[in-house]
Amino acid sequence: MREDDHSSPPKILILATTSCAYPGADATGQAHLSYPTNTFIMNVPSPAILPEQFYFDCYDRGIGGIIVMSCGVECPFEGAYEQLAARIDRVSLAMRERGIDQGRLKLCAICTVCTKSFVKAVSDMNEVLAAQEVA
Amino acid sequence: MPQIPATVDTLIIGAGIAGLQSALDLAEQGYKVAVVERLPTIGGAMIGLSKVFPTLDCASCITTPKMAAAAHHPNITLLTYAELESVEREGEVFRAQVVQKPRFVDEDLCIGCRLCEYACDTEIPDPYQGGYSALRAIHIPFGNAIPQLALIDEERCILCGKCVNVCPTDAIDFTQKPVGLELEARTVIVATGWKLTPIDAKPQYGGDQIANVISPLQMERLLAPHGPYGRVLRPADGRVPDSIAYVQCAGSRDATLGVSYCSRVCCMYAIKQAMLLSGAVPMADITIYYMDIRAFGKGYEEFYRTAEAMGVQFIKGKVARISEQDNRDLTLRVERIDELGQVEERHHDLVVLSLGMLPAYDPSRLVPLEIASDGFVATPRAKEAPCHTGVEGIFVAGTATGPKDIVDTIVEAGGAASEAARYMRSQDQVAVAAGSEAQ
Amino acid sequence: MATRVNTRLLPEIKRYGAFDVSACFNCGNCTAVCPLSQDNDAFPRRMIRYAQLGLSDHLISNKELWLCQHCGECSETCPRQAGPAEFMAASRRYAISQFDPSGLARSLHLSTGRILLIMGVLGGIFASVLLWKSSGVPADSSAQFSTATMLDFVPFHVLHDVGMGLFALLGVIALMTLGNMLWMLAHAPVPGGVGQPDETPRRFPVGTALRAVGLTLSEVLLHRRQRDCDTEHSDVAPWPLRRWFLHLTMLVGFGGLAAATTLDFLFKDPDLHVMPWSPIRLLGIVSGLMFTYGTSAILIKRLVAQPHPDARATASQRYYAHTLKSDWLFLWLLWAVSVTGFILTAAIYLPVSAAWLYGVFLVHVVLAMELLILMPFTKFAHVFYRPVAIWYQHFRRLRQSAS
Amino acid sequence: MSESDKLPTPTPISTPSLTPKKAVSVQKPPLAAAKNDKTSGPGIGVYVCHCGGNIADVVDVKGVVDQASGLEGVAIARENSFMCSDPGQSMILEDIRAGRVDRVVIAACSPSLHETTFRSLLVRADVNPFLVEQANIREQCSWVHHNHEEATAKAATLVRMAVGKARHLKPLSPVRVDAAKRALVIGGGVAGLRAARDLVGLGIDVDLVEREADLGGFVSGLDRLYPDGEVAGDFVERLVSDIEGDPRVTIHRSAEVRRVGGYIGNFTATIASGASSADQSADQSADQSADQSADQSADSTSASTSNVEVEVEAGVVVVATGFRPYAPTRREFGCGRLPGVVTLPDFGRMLADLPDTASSLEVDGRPVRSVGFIHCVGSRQLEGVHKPPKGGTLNKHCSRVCCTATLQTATQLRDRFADVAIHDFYQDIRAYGRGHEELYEQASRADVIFHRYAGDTPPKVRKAPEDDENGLLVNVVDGLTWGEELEIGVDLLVLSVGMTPGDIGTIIDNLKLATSADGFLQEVHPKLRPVEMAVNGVLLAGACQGPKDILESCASASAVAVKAAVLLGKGYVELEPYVAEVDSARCTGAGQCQEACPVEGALELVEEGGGRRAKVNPAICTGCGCCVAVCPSGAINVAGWTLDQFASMVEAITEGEEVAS
Repeated sequence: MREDDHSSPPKILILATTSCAYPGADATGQAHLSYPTNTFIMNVPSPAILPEQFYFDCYDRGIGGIIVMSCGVECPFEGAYEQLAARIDRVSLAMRERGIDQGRLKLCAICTVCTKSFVKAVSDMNEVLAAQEVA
Repeated sequence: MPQIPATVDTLIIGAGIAGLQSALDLAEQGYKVAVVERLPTIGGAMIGLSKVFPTLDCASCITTPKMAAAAHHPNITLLTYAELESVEREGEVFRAQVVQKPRFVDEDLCIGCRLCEYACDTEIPDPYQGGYSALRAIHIPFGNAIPQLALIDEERCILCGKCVNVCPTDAIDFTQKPVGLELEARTVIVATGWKLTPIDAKPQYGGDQIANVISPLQMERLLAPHGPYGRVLRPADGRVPDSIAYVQCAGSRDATLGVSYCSRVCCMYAIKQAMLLSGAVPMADITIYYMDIRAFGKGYEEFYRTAEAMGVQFIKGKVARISEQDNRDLTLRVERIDELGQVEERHHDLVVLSLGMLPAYDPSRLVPLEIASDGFVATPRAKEAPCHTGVEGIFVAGTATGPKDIVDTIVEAGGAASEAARYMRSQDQVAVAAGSEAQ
Repeated sequence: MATRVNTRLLPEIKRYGAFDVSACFNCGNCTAVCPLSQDNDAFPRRMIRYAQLGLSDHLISNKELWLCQHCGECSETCPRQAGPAEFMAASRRYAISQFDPSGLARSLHLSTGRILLIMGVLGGIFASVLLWKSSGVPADSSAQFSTATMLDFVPFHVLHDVGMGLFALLGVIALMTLGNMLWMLAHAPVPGGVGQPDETPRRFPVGTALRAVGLTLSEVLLHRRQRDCDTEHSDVAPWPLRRWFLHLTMLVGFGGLAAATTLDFLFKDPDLHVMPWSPIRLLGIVSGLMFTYGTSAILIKRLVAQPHPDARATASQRYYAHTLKSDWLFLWLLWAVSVTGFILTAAIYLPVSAAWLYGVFLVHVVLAMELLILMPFTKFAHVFYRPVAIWYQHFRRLRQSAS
Repeated sequence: MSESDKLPTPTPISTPSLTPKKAVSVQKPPLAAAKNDKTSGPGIGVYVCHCGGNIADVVDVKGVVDQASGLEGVAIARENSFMCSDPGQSMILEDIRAGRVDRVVIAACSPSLHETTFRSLLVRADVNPFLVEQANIREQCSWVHHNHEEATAKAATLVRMAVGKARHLKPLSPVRVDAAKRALVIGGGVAGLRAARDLVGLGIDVDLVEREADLGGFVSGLDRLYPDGEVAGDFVERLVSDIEGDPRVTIHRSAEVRRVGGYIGNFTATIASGASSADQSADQSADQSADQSADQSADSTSASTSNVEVEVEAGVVVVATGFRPYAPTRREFGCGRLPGVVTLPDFGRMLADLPDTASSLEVDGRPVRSVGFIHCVGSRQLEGVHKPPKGGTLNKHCSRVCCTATLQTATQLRDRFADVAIHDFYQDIRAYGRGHEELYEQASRADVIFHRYAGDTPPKVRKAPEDDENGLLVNVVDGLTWGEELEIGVDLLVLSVGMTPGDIGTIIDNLKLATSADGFLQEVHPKLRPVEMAVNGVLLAGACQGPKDILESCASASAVAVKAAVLLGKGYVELEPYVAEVDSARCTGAGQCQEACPVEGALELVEEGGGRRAKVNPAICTGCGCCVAVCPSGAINVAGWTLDQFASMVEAITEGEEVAS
């Protein structure tokens, strides 16, 4: 771990789609790549299921950052990705209004073999969170 | 004794991954299946592997669910530790004689608690661990064996009776005798599998003479999470190897061994083990001496390239001779075909002979079918019916027809089940037609 | 400049006995298993590759062709059973044919009919010359058979003149073929240029050459390489029957006989009857016995072995399966010369007198002449080529280690 | 229905319905439903797996078990070295049977591996199979983290999340869909033919669709087949005669699948058949040439000649669309630019067309004295050496069949022309199968001369000077000849072209199929489910999955048939129950859900109980949850993925935070 202080780093919630990002995270494990332990992956068939309020609840409860790892345009659920993308945009705008750093929410596409992108998404979010802590 | 039905739809010989897959595919359609396995556990060769190429999934993780599914399927009867004596055709059906070998442990009473094993003082080499560690004379073959029943090694048990004293269910019975069973089946699937080329087949390689020249299955165990040493060490002196060599075609493509065919899996398992080794022993150099790299399956070529990129060294040239030095390192003599064709003596401290696949045994002794000149079951219409033995009602799955990797084995096992089911349906059709005519 | 490939050589080499070499899939086992193949002096695969690609000059110019002692280890372990050892033997026959511009060697190797014809014609000529000059079988058939009576039968000066003539001819032919070989050796291509001697030296390194001669002589006389071969051999016979020992008896015997004959020629009064223990005669007798033993044993080994080309046959079985007629010719000639010589020597010192002994004498002389004159054209030619190749290897290595 | 349905079959078969869309039912949870409906059962059992050392080497399993046993709702927490193994499973089974637990959390590997294992375990225990939740502490914990303490803490949190979710688990029952005992087989090549024959043999009727007028696919254009040298035409004829005239197989020739949709048990496809085979084949070839430049699809409007459209229904779709042989560019070995450079299939046809009496081969009027074969053309391509086609990717894969096919062709050439010089340029000879190595040896013994080139230095080909004895010169840096550059004169150069994915864009798009990195269709798992696609009811036969030879295509086609028989044998199919559910009591009929629903017909507003209420068709609903997110009254949830569950998982993650703050 990079963090050297005794307090644990902010937690990252990863919403990983069942057909792409969750297997992508599995593939990252199978490749025995390494990333920090402050990451909690939640399997979601499609993140389009989660209402806007869900994200705010998460921040309220102390989640540091949320990475929505979807299938992108490869989404097996017809039309769901477009709705998700629109929702994330709205949440992001609302975050600015509420004074929450927009960097704490990230939408990206992770495929079943995107092991490097997975690790990068995690480390990017950690950088955002670390910068915020310092600030 | 489990309840054995006298009549089944299909008798499957061999409970390796092929036999199990065929059994599941038939049982799921409602056919009654009996699987006869000579070893005390199902799972075949695959359960002994560490990880499998090209996905690097753990082999147990793929085998155990199929084993469990077969073991619990209402339409499947498993006869483990049972020797098939003969299969004879009788009109439309086959009659099989099977001998249940004595475990000296009552199968109905044993709960697999292993107390007997802990009490037993007599150690025997563990074949499942490549002979590198020990089992007790009474034991359950290994952790995820199915069924979880203890058995006594008749040869080596000293009859001290300690197990009898600790067994909570009084399951131990030294008086057990072999029991003959008779089974009637409409179809037979031969899934008798393979065995490794004997390690001493080529005297120039010193297999069986030199401790640090090992078989690939021994390496599988060294690499497995539950291996004999828990890590990769040289058997001769327990040193961590710095330089490991794979000698390809050590048991195949060699007329002097009587095996001129390609064993099909050795290139890939060597590459896979090389990859796993570069994780397990990161400082070690790994060299693969090959004639042709046969990475032909889906994703295999890509896997090979990855290994190359990871630093595994590939040297073209058939190793001709291996000799042991005083410090138990090994000298390999090879022509550097990929360089100037010069002769080189190269030093390594552990050598894996990439041995090939031979038929496990000759099933034609028991079952009325043909064996081809390569020793495997003949498939006269191999192109369109690779699972057909040419004998009505007898089908064949997996490596009984020649070397094969797990993917191809599982697909062909489905094919054999398909052939068997189709055959039984057409029999039914004839029977119905005859019935309606009679009316 | 790329090397142009042609595929016509391989069938030609096969005619010289390399029946299975096409099966070679270039795995390199033969080269690596060979106890004599070392570093860049690597064979047989390199030669096989030259043959596959049709590079005749590359093939015959390689000293490695002659470094092989045909122990059979490569053939025994060849995964495709391509017979690399037999290929090497065939290539040596081919090389002998190529070094000989007359075409005689090729005929001898490839055609039984021609062998008989050539033997017959040569034998006829020699016999006619001898008989023409002969004063006939001594009238008194009860006279003790001796050197003197033999030389009455064919006068010494005839033998001397014909012999010297043949030696001169042999010398010319040998120099020519050997010259061919040496020229090719010196220009042999070396894979990747490794170990290639740096440009022709301004001054020939005489010292190095002589040291190489010394090494070669000791090696040849001790049969070191053949003994290396035998230790690897899977069918090991008791030492008096091992291939290297028999070959050594033949070599020493032949050399002794040649020396004794030459010394006789030079220093002995032809009419003088010498006792068996006189030094030169003793040398001759001992050498003759060795030679007879060697040739007979080898011949018998070959005759009793069941030729078998397949895998898991013993090395010698495979070896003998591919013996050509020309090899048999050479062996039988050697044997016949040694046995007739043995009979004649015995007759000189035993109280015998028989007319047929003069016939034996005639046969002996004719066959010996044929053996001599055919030397550069048969397997016998390895007597020059092999030591030259070994010398060249030593010479190169000495120069390399010096530089 | 055909008479086969009257036959005694091993399982009871209900009469298949051909009006599938209405025959959907969601069953009452069949197993232990009453007991598990209430949240206060005996409690949750947590089972933590060592996975040998895979988990236990990094994670303190005992520690995780200890923490788990203190969690709310947890009755028991245990460990085992292999939870998936029989002893592991038996442990869970006993706890359930003894009434100690009624829902289960497994902390082990990824659910992708063993979810089904544990579900069926619950079925054996007479518990609803959906009352299990997995915590992925291997792929997403022990394999990616190395610090023992942190990994253990994370594993404990993952278990806490799973327990949080498990507290809200409800028994679910599969959506049961009546299934048509029919299969749509797309592709009439070897795999399709063989699949059709096996399917009817197992009691499943078949619609077989073939683009060309003749059946047999790629193989029908070949000369002889390895390893036995059988004439390809005879082989294809045998396969065709197996199904031709069989009333249970409807063959659609010169036909294309325009649209295919639906779901397992109830696929529908629109098949367009051409007016006449001659027209159609012209159209086909035009299509094919167009393929190479632009994106094509079978339902392009250009195909106006196809005038007959039929709708068929099928319980499963078997994709047997095969492959497309690699088309070398003009830059590659002078193909199409130099005379005498042909592909292996072309050369096969040349040999097939040659009269038996022909004493020599000729190219452009000159006799062929020397033939070269180059392996791996369009296969095993390397970054930086080969150029991908426009918009395409490199073919990095090995095409598996070309080595043996080349060797077979070379020996056949030798049989017919004893004097032709034959050269073979290869990287690795991959004669892996039964009888293949023998062909390799046969070719060697027939004096085929092999030259080994490295992947990054392929042979170079140029026209020979006029006075040369051969028409073409090949230069190769030969790995068998210590890297020397050799020049080889040939008159005919045969390129052993590889296999590339076929043009099945329509089918991929319609059925939303996954492809692997090599562009071929991707099975669910190469060993666990090798002939199934992730889309339920879509099966894979033959080379559309990746290069395969005839034997392997036939084996996979047979395996497909048996899988179809397993799926459709009962006459109905059970689908995963993850579909939207409406709580009618809370639904206000606001209608946002219908606006959000992306799937036509999956969610409708109906009059019910005096007001508008949302109603879901569970057979069509994909469970995407778009409706859930927009429902103002929280009346819709996707079964098995409820918002409550997500919320309590987040709670579980942040539990420590709250304690800390």
